[in-house]
Amino acid sequence: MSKDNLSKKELLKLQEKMILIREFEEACGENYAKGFIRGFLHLYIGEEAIAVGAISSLEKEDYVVTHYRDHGHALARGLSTESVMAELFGKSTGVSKGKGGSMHLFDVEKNFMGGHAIVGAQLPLALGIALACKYKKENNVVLVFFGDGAVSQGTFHETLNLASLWELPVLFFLENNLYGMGSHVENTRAEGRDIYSSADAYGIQAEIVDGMNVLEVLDITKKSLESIRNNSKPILIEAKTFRFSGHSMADPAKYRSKDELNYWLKKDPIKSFEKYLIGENICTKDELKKIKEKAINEIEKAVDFSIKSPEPSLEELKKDIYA
Amino acid sequence: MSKDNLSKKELLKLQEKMILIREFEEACGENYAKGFIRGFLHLYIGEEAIAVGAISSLEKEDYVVTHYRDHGHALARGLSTESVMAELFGKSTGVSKGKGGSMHLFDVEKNFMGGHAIVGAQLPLALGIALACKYKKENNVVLVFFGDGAVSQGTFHETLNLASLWELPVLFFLENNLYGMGSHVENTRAEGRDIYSSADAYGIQAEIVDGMNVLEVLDITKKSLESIRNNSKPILIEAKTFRFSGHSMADPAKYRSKDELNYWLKKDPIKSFEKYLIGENICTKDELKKIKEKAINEIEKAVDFSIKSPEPSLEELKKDIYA
Amino acid sequence: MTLMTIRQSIQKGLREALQNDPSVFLMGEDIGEYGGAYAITSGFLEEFGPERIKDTPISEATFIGAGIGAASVGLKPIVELMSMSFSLVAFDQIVNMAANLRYMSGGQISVPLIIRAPTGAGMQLGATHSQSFETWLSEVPGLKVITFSNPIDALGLLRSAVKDLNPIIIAEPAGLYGVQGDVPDKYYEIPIGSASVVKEGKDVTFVSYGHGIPILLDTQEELTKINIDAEIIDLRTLNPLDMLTINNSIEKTGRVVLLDTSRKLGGIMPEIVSRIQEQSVDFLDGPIVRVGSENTPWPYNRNLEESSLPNVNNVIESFREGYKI
Amino acid sequence: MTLMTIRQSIQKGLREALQNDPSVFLMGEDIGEYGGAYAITSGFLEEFGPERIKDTPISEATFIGAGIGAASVGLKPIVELMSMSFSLVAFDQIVNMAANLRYMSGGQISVPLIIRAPTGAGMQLGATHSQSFETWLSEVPGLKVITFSNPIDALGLLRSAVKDLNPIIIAEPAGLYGVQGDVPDKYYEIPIGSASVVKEGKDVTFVSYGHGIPILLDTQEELTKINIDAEIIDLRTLNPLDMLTINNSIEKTGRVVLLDTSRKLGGIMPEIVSRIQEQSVDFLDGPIVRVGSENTPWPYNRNLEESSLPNVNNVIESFREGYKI
Ligand SMILES: Cc1ncc(C[n+]2csc(CCOP(=O)(O)OP(=O)(O)O)c2C)c(N)n1
Ligand SMILES: Cc1ncc(C[n+]2csc(CCOP(=O)(O)OP(=O)(O)O)c2C)c(N)n1
Ligand SMILES: [Mg+2]
Ligand SMILES: [Mg+2]
Repeated sequence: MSKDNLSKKELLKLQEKMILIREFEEACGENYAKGFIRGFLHLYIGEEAIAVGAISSLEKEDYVVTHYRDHGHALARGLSTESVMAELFGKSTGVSKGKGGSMHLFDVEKNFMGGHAIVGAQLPLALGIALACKYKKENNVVLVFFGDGAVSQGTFHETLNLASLWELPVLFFLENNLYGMGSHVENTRAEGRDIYSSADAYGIQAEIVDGMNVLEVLDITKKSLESIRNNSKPILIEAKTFRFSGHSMADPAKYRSKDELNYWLKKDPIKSFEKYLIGENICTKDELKKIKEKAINEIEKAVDFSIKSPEPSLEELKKDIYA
Repeated sequence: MSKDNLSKKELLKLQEKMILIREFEEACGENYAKGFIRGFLHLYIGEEAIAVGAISSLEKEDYVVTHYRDHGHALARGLSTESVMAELFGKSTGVSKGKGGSMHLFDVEKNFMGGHAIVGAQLPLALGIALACKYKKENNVVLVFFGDGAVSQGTFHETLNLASLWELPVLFFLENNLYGMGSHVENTRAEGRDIYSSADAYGIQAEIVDGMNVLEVLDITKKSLESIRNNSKPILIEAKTFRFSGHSMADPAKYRSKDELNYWLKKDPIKSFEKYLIGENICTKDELKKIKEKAINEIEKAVDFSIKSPEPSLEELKKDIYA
Repeated sequence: MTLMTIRQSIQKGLREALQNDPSVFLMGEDIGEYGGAYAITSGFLEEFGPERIKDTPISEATFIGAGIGAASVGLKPIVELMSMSFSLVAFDQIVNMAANLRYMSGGQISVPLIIRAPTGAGMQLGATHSQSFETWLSEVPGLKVITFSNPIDALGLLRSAVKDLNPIIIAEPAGLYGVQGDVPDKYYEIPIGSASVVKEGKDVTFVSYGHGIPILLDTQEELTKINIDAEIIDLRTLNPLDMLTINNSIEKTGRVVLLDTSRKLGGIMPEIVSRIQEQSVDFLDGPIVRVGSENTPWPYNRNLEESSLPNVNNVIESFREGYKI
Repeated sequence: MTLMTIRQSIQKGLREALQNDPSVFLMGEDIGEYGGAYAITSGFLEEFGPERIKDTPISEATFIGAGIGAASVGLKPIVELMSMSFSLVAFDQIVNMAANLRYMSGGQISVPLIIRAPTGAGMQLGATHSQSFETWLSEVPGLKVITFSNPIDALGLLRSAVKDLNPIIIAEPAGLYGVQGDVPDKYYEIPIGSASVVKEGKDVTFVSYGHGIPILLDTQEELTKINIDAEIIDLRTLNPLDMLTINNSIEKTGRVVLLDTSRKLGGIMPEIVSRIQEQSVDFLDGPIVRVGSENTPWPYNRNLEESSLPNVNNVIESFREGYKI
């Protein structure tokens, strides 16, 4: 995709979102170290181009479903940094009232249907939402994210089969960051690191994309969404990417070589898009600096908001179990 | 495969086994109607060429694992008609002491490892046995049968991936009889009725074979076993077949047209092999008649044995729970 | 009143739901042309079409998960599991997803999903096919679990389930589909969470559900011969438990026997024992008697299975032994 | 004696098993290079090689099923589940296969499989990651379920499990891996099925397991201040239950409090209530007191989670209320 298709504003918006996510995640790391955020925390640093590129292409009525590494998707979908950060702080102002935590973010108003922490469990859920879209004759698409690790679960197979068999509007978005925890995809998958061709077995069209390039992600997602809306047939996109930090805060990521990390750090989606924006004279360094400052500012406010927000009242423990 | 590879004795043995299974199943149906056999009963009539062709190629040390439609596999593996029939009668002389019933046949001495009634559940078990073979550096193969319906289970996907990833000696034998209960495979599988190409997604070599032709089944199984023994890489064989009766005794099979049934009845594996044997002057009608009589005789004895066998003592209820 | 079987009353309830509410659809293995393994949905495909009577492959985890997803955005899926024994392959979806979504989302999501499944032993199906996992599911906060032993309750509970916004498990006693009863023609509902006094009595409280109720009815009749007047309570809902009805009865009778055909150890009855023990034990003149099937996998053999399943004699003996009568 | 943590004692037991028995191998997600999510198998890959320390993809149903298969032909697989919460995706293999194979085959097959999994709440992991399904598994005939609260028991039970020919679930309290204790250098075993009296006392019997034991130890100390001398029983095995130890203690103390940190309603304690009620209730001077966590999904928020988890005060209050002390 060339910049011609997008206005300067649109292009900068992409960078702005990626930076916002990056800064958000950095702040999460810090606040985890400080003990404000607890439980399991999985950062999205390095993968920002995927959430931003893919989700920016959606309509408001489309649905997003994802796994536990979900902050990036949530922010890209427009959940406020305050409500997400407050959730990680476990505060009553959190998007799930502090009950869900990092792995279980939801915002139904934004059709953001979680944040699911059992590997592969979100796939059937996404299928069912797509089934509902078709049943209700809405022309919405369900965009569901999952990792290379999730491909090992039976639900991957069952869901792809059903999505294809029933011709449901699902966009399967595989974030192949090469590792599921400490396991390299070549040690978990018989056919190695390129996964998209698995979709053949279900008659599902599949694409592969550079997950470090936001414009490419955007482009392929747009095309795929259009196709899905027209034919109501699922599509699978595999994005190659890398998480720059460990699986969770507990993981020093010793199983990866420095060389490998450096190789991917060079592809940093934010830095490379910055290079592109400046190289193509779309904006100045100064403009980008301002974007970053704005992001830092916003995140600071979100952290502040989260610190000041009240804890949920103890009665909340027994609420929200039954409708 | 031509008859040249096999002696007359060997050829007749195949027919003998197929007839034995057929007669056994007919007798099961009768004794179900009489109330001697109860619970769920799934007959193998029409599919005899698969069990006989595939299992005849095994060594004694190889393992067989199968699903609930298991009488054919059990008999082909050499379990006695008496002990299997007695099991269906729930008698103490049954191969599982009357505790397992039709769907749960086991004979550990014959490396016949069940008889599993949860669709797809036998696949991981077979994988584990193969893992043990490799671990112990035995050169044995695990032959596991499953239906087209089982392909819809997540365990199919997980097991094929692991078998290939770990290079385990498994021969996956798919009995594609086109239906899982009343569901045609084209209504359960996105990619339609030819399933074997699914194995591509796992880098598993796959073959397709006419499941109504015992020599072809035998041939492809032999070649596959040889390959697996040499390379310790799994192979998948899909056999096209048809069950001539309903899914279970409760099923009148109204979902199938008469035309479809007739089409397959013409391919009756026993009749067509009979035609072949006589056409090629391998044996006479009379010889075959004797084989059939012998089978009928044996089955009658098995039924008689089962009727006369004692019920398990009531203490058996609480035995065999823990080792 | 119309005389009908439990099977027919379930059919009536499902048909009503499909007719009245376009967001209701049915999904499950062979529920369409085949009409369902227990013929519950026989004829439904012709009547409502394939969009609303949705056949599925043998992918329980995923079609139940899909039911959860569809429910989470406002549909009302009624999913049939061919057997409660097969729920295990979908347990993660039921327990971790259906039950938890509302809580984890801080109340944003409702999952108005119904999962129906035949349950129970007694048909010589062996260890893998005779299990009653509804008692486990009844321990899961976020789920409701209902069951029944007659067509009136079956229809009334199903109607309530269809209106409920929570994930509901309907454990249908497979051996009772043919049980008949007079069902009111006028619309009624049976509220979820209410046990029923199937028969009033003053000497002992019998508590059971599903397959246990016919046994208790026979037991009660037998006991009249020795002038014991038993009260019979059908739980009808396993979660939430209606302890009030049980406690009131115990207060009256001073004796209690709990019968579970699916299990003696574990299951739902120990929880009821515990609550009686906490709430109404002082009214009892003796122990809280449990009667149930043996703690073994289910055998195929008929005699063995029968000897495991509790019967009238077991109930009477345990009662008389417990209360020295 | 050597001072070590529970983590170290499990490592010792696993290492021993691997060294002594070539049929033992370990299998699980990231147990190799990564060393396991809770660092139990750290260094094992280097020591024993990839054949015996087998990393798996995230395919729990299948690698547990593979463990069952390998066990059924004479190997001794020790499978690590990253969390008991993930057991649900493999529940069919554990409950329908591992537990039933022996019975269904008329005793022909043994499944000497061990499944180890960290369990329990208290680490703010939220509803999907804090569950304790070992109590369900403890209801399954054919399975044995063990757990522990100190390194001595952890090692002794693991040794017994390694020798046992049955499928065994080891529920490892995730919050206790760091608990230290002096472990005998001389070889010993702790038999499966035996509870232990962690501390003798004469006034009340406290029963719990896993995460509950440290709470009871603190409670007991606190109670000495009001001259109450509590006896503490650590169940150690959830199936088969050692009722003898519990009954003997009740006979002595006349009072009993059951503590389950994983759940108040349901779980293992109602079964124990029922058996006490059947076996030793006459010795009690008051009710069988249950203390447990609230009947809700597990929340992420720390305060909420803490307010759900039972603590010393809850135990003392419930005890004093129940026994009017
Ligand atoms: C069923 C299940 N098994 C194991 C886990 C533990 N676990 C959480 S994330 C993860 C790795 C997933 O990797 P991948 O799908 O590639 O996503 P990534 O973390 O790389 O984004 C594992 C094993 C889990 N949450 N659920
Ligand atoms: C998990 C599970 N779901 C459903 C069933 C019920 N069931 C038993 S056999 C069967 C059909 C299986 O079809 P297929 O695998 O094609 O084997 P076939 O009967 O044709 O030999 C079904 C749905 C089951 N036993 N297990
Ligand atoms: Mg990954
Ligand atoms: Mg089939």
